Amino acid sequence: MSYTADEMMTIAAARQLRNGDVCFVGIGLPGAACNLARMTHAPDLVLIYESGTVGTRPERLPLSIGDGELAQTAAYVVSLPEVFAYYLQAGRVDIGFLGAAQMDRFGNLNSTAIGDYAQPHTRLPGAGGAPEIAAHAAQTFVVMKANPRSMVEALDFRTSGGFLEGHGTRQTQGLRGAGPQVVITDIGILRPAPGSQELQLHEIYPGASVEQARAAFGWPLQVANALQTLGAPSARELETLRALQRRSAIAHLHRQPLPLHLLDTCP
Amino acid sequence: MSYTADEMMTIAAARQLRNGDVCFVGIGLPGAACNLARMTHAPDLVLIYESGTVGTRPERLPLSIGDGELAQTAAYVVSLPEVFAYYLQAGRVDIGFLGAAQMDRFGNLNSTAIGDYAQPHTRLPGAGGAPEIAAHAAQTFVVMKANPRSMVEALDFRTSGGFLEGHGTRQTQGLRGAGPQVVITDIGILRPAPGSQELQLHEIYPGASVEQARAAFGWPLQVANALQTLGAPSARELETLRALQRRSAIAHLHRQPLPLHLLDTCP
Amino acid sequence: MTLSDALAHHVHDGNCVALEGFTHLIPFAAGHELIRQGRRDLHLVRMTPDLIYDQMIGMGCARRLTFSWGGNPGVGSLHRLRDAIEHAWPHALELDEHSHAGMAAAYTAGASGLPFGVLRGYQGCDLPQHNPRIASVTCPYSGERLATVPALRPDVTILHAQVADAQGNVSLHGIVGAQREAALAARTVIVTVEQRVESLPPAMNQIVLPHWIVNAIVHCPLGAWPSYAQGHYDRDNAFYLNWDAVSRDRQKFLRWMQDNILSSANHAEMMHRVARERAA
Amino acid sequence: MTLSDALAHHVHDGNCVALEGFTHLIPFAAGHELIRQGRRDLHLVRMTPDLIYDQMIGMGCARRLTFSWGGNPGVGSLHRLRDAIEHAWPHALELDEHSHAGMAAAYTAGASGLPFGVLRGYQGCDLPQHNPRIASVTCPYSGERLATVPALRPDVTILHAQVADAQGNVSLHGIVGAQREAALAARTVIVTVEQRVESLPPAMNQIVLPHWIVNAIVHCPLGAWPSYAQGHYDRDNAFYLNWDAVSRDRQKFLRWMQDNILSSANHAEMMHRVARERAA
Repeated sequence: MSYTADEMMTIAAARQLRNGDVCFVGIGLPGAACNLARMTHAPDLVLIYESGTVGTRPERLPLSIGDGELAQTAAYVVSLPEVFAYYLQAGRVDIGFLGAAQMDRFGNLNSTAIGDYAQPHTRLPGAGGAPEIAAHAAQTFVVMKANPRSMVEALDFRTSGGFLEGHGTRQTQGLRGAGPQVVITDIGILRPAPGSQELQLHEIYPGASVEQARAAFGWPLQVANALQTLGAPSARELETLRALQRRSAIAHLHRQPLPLHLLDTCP
Repeated sequence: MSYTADEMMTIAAARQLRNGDVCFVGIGLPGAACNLARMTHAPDLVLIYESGTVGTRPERLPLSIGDGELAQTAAYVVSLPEVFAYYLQAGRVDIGFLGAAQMDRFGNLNSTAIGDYAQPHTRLPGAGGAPEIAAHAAQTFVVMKANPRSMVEALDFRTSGGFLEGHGTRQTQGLRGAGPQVVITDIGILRPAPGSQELQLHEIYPGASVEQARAAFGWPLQVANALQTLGAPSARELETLRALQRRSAIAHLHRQPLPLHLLDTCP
Repeated sequence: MTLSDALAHHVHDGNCVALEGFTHLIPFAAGHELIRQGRRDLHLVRMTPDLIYDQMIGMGCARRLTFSWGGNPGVGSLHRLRDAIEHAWPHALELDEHSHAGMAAAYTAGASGLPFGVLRGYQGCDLPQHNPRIASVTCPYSGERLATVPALRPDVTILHAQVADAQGNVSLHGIVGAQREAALAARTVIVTVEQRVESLPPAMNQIVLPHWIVNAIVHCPLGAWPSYAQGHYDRDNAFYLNWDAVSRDRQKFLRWMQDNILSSANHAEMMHRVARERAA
Repeated sequence: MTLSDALAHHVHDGNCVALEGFTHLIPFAAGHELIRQGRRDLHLVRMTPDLIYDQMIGMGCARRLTFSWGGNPGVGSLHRLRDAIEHAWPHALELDEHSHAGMAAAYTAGASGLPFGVLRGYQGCDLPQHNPRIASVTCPYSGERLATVPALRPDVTILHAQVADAQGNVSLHGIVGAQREAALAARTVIVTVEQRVESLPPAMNQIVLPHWIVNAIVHCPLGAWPSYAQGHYDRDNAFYLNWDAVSRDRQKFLRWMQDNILSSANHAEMMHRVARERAA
């Protein structure tokens, strides 16, 4: 079966998750990867959405981080203060899943602004849960497409900390989790090098070349000595992902009739 | 109708409450007074038990602060951290109702120990909610029988603050509520004198004398210039109180059969 | 009491106002009515500004924004928010920017009557360099430094909820964000509800706002649309997707606001107008 | 897993152990089993020691007690606790004494992964003079001084709850005290339950402890008796009233413990023994 680079990226991300992991899920690519994993090899993955739904098992991907289906299919729902204090800050999350607009070689992320903070060229949505997910999850996974505008030599703004300046600086700044242990791009997977903690290309997707990868990064990309090639998506992975995305797209685009009859109850 | 001093005290306490007040209720005499008020002149009194039940409307007095009937008849139930932080500390309680083993002339209370703290002659249960009820309720009401062992010149231990040393010292110590505005005893009612904030006898029960009152206090009791005599209990007050106490005593002494059949579900 | 009367009475120009609701139960009808009433200089507070603040900011209601994530969830940018920050249109907007964990701690502190909240937060993050309100304390036991945020104490918190009873007790369920904390932190609380009933069943451990903290309740069905009310109607995801194109252009945005919000006398009329537009 | 096995495996002499439950859902069966197993030098933590800690202290299990109210609710004293404090019988007991608000803040800090809790507390109260663990911080915004308590992080928290599912998720309702915080603050969580079911219904905003924070679940009907389990059985108030006379005298207490707890192999046997005694 043929497949796109985006599909490979989502499937590669899903494969990083082990059955039983407790994942703190952001919206978009992380959500697709987590639910794909749950629907394939990791049925007992515990998904916590930052909207406070715990043990969520949606049939389709939510458009927002707080769609009703997330509450309906959750084991239970807690408040925002509780999900951040009692679950994330308390160290009860195994994997925090993050995306961003910019990443540097140490896995630090920017989702706040391109250009100057006070006078930004492009204002991005901002931090959300990211700084504390990055700090407290036992490890973080980052999912991002790689191109020289996203994989940059220097961030315009550091929204969440990866390995900071590398070489163990993260541990001295009170970031308790192990940081970005896996970065999944549309070309391959990066992992931190021992010692320096600089991210290096560790696995590459079938058909992609190291030259392609180097061209996609804004810094001189290091490549692991034993670079491996990841297996292509299986038919089951692809079919499950496509069915999930089909169900989701139909639901998102559905122009439901407005329930105007509810207005009639008003005096 | 004839009545006891205890009945007069409970009825006098109930009369201090206004319909709509939000009361933080302790166990024992305060609970009896609050529920009597709710069953007579103040049907919309909001009772919060420190066990976290809010808007509770029990038919009988609970033996403990956390009997099941308090949850069953509550508008809703919150956790202990919430009831203390979101309701009491946040200043959302009008009246905190306290009892104690010892009180001094400024309404400071001891429910911790008689004798030295480290080597007490009599160890009492301790603080419970009292220090923060005394600090945060918009005002506190104290209910205590008066005798020279309970109404003392100097406390063995200060568990909760009243007017501290009087003369406005309370306000400088971060106690935000107005303090013990009413102290209901089995002889009469005390209120703080303007300026000194020393408690003085303000209302006396029918049949009691100022001499009796003075003998019941371990300090030279001040008497208000315009000492008033409180009205005797009405028939409705007495009947409601007695019926409430009868229902409660029956329930407390009832030796229910042990539900041993539940053990059969165990493997 | 009508929504118009309640907001005219309780919300004044210059107030600090929180319309809370994390994706769910967002009080859109109330926000629209504040736009109709031409409120100005508001200090708006919300973890996720969402479309309702995009609209209020674009219509010039806001002077300052306290927030932690300003996007169109699952879609992309809030173009009116971006235009205010990037080009000061329709005028400049002061930012008091946090993380979700920081804002959750700030609401919790407000609800608890504490002057500040403590969190292990903002480590490795540049926000504290740009927001002087993010400070720190030292743990008196371990000597660790922890981040602090000042308590949020809105003048007015506005919520939408599923149901209220005759006495004014409000019940909500589903994703509840920091709504309860935002209400308990506020000086004044206004709630729009889908439904009114004579009395609520005993709620045990479910979420209730008691009548004595709520200042006004307005019966306002569909008051959270295009967000949703669990058990009543779903989120109108198509509206959120479509908002991207509407809001991207200043004139198109102003026309949409004129045609749908300003031209409608109230929320019910607006809903009918949107329905006609959608059918066309 | 039997209660005996779970406690033998997870609770060791010298541990800091919290058996929580505010009047409701007090894990009596677990406490009795710890007495049978002869645990020593425990640092016991509970807001309200209640009869279960009176029994454990009287039987010599405890070295230290963190608590905020040590009475027999509605009845009077805990005579075994008093005897330990007043006469060091059966041996001395270190006290770490707080108010309810202080302990609630300490559990919340523990559950939140913070090293300390902040409260407006202990003003005008002598406890801070006797408990050096009650300290203070200065608000970085207002300059106010606020009280602090060190986070509670029990080695083991033991709870009783109404129901658990096959996966190990635990659901509880009614008066819930600080149980959830005590569980989330602990390194190890053991729960006894009235009932086991295959799966719990979606709980929405109700209280659930997820399977991945619970280390052991034991099916133990009547495990909270003589306290109660809302929806299963009522509090045995007569037992609490009667305990005053039993516990007032050392020999009478020891005989009762021997006849009812120590002579019983397990909780079910004890319940039958109590029933026979009551019928006699």
